[in-house]
Amino acid sequence: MALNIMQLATMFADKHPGITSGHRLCPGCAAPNVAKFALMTAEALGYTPVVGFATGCMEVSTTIYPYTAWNVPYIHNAFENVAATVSGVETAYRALLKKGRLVDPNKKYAFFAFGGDGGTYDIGLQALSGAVERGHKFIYIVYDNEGYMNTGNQRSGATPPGSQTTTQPVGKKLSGKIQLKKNIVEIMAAHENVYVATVSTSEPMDFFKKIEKALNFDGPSFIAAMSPCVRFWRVNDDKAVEISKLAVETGYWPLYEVERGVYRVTKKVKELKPVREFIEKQGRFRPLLKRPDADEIINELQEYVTSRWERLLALEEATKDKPIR
Amino acid sequence: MPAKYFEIRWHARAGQGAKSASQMLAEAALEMGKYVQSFPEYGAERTGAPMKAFNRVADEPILVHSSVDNPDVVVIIDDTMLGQPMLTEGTDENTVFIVNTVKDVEYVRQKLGAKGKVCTIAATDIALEEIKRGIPNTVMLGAIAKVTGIITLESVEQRIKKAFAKKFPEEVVEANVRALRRGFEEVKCNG
Amino acid sequence: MAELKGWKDIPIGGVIDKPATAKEYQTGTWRVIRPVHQPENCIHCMMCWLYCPDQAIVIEVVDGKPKMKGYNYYYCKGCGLCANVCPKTNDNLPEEKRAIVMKPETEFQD
Amino acid sequence: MPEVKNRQAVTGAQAIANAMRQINPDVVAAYPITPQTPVVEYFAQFVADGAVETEMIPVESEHSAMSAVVGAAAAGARAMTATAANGLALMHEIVYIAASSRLPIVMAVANRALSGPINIHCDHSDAMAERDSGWIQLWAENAQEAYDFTLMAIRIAEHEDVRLPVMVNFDGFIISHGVEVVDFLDDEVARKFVGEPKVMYPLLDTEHPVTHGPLDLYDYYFEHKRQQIEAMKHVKKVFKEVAEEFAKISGRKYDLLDKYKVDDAEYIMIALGSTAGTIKYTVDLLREEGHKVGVIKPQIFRPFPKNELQELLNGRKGVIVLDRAASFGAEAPLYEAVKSALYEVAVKPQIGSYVYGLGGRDIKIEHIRKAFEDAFSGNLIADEERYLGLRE
Repeated sequence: MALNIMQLATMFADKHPGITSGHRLCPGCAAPNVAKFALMTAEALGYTPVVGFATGCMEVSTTIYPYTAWNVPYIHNAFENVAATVSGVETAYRALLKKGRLVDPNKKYAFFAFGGDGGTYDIGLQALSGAVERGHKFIYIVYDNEGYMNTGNQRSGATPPGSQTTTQPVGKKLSGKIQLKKNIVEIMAAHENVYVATVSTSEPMDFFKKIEKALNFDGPSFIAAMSPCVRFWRVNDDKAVEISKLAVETGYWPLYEVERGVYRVTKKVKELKPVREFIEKQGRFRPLLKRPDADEIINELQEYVTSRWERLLALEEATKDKPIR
Repeated sequence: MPAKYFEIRWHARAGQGAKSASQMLAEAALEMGKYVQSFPEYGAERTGAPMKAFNRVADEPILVHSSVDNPDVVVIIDDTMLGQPMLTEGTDENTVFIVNTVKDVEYVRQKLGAKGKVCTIAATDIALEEIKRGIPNTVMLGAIAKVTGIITLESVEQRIKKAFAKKFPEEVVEANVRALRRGFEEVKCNG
Repeated sequence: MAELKGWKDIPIGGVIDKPATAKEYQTGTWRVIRPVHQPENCIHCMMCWLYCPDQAIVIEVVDGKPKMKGYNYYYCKGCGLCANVCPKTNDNLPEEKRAIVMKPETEFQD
Repeated sequence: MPEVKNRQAVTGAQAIANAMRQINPDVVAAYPITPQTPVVEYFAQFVADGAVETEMIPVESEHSAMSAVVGAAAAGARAMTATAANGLALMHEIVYIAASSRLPIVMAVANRALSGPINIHCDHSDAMAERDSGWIQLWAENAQEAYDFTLMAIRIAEHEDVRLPVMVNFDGFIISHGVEVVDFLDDEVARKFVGEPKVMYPLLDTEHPVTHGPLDLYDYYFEHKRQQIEAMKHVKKVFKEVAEEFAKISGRKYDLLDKYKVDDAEYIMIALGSTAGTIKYTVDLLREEGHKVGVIKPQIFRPFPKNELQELLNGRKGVIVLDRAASFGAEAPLYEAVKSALYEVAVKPQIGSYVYGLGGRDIKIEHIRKAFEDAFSGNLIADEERYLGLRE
């Protein structure tokens, strides 16, 4: 049964799905919706969520002592270790279940770990890889806003080329970050015994379905969510969904999943819009667009996006019915 | 009165089981109601490198945690090491050497440059005959029991039975006991 | 903000021992533009509800169907995302035809 | 005196693993590092053989080991780990978080020199780097104490007046790999002693959702630190209570300070860990020669037993402090603490600082004797750090 919006609204008309009002994220931030979509799905399907967060925007803005914007169990430990921390929580659950203490054997617990791109692509990658390799039953969700936005827009491994950041700024000589985004999805898919997917809040049904799949998957899951930072992407406060949609339509953020090595493109965009459209909408690329080498950099990105898209389609074809484990 | 500790230094090559032998000696002495220590000296060496292990045995709890400098007994598991100066370090005419070798006592004494008592036992050969594996540990323990009295044949036998009975069939335990006894009986010393 | 407590009167370890205490925190004071619901144009599609990052959309289930009832201005930060995702609101529609209109907060000062 | 039923010759690592087996913790997360590795190996075998019900997490680093036990303990599990040296250093960040989060985790630390250059042998630089992390630090002299303290640590950590993690320090290789005689408690006796885990604010009580690890700014951070300071103040009392109970089941009575021949001693040496034993032996030798000497081994370094030391050291002729760690640009950690304690005593002894045994350098009776002889000849200088067993 796929969840739909009306159903969810009916269910959550008078209650908050994990995250509540009163948090102090920027107006229009996409991140709380990433959490909301995921937790709403879990609760709607009868799961009791337990949530861990890496240090980052969401952690900081939702739990300013003595206020917490969580009505589900929540733990934050440090920046780089949410996967390890939640692996400890999940293991404790199994231990306590066995010993008949504290946990309710009739409940379905869902363990979520959330991290920003900094806590996932970069400093938290080791702990994430370790936890996934060990096969803990948990869902790791990266809300990818393509930089260290919590601390004011520093470069991360998820920052795209040409995007203005404070630690790799576009200057008179240099064109800012020159490297393409690290492909975290493929890194995680390479753990093989894992369900991996990309999501965007602009495609809610696809989002819900993938969370449902992750919940049902008998192992770890990794979900990469496009999560525009309206502040440092330099777009209006009301643009998070619009820009996410464009990311999907241009192929910049292809929606797909990899289940034990089997690829499936879940949103087949008939004709990809040019990546330039995505770039020109955002203030973070403005300094790049003023540079003489702007076209070169955008073309390079376009080539990458196009070839990755084609490759994904080919992988879908090639891996059909061929799970790696 | 400070306690008197009986101190043993083992010389072997890494991988020859001297650490286990020293541990087994400690356990055998424990069987006799004594207090014991057994500890190896660790480096980054791999199989084949010369290594040392130590024992302290006493009638009361052992306090000292430094390494053994003036051993009462030096046990040498591998006679290809004879001639290495570290074998006699900190020894004097009261030190007893027990060497696993087929060579005779006088040869070994000279090669070592030992001042004190030297004993030899063909431990590897005996082990091969009895246990069918060239692990000289139990034979050496038999020899040590005979020469020093710090452990008894019975205590080692007890230990072998306890330690091996769980893991090995009866005949292996018995082969080890035979090897132990032959070590006790066949060790030869000067003086 | 409530009166600050001394060290003997708070749980140890920085634990917040009650859920959802942030609901006491008024984020509505951040708002400079106010979304105003015009129910006559609303089709109750729940897109505003789905996307409101602050869960400031008030809905009610009537005859088993969720209905948009307006805003909880205690929390609404005025980001305008609700208007942006509203199928009955766009720049080409005259204001009176829109389901949601964004108005400067100054218009609501006493 | 309870009867000794189970006396064995084991390594310190085996002794600790066996304590862990008896504790049967809910979760153990650990990463191997010399010389802690055998602790993890022995315990993993217990898990594999079903001797415990513990869920073990073979993590990919010590950082994750500490992170996972923080998660497990917050969840409501009794959680343990073990490490050494660089592993402890890698954990450092989370070591603080564990204490600040008031999670009663117990961790065995096989003390080893902190690189570099890399060295695998014993010194106390690893634990000393964590002395202000908010963990209780117990220091074992031998395998017996390593075993006993591991059991006691659970009770101290989980005590409602404490709720702090405990580090059980035992000298790497010397204790971890050395075989010594250990009297083990019966499993049932040990299990009854540690009891059922006492949990507070468990994350897995989903009926009462709690938030662990919030952002704690200037409004409340200081108050939370004040609570931690207070909790440490309760440790001594709790240690004594737990020790008393432990004595009843084991016949082994521990105090905050292990005192050896101090009653009439004019000169007292102070040291942590296994060296204290070698000092005791030296004290016996020196007493034969007519010297009134004694040794104090703090069983606990955090909280520091300051008052107890003041009482004992007041009016003595000389106090010699041996540190197995240097504090570059300052006085060695144990010395600094003892010297600071002596500021308030009525009749101050002469005092001297001796750093020894870095990177596993052997500490011998003659080194200890040399330091005592300095004291006998009135040659202790409070501002001078001296070195035992170092080539000039």
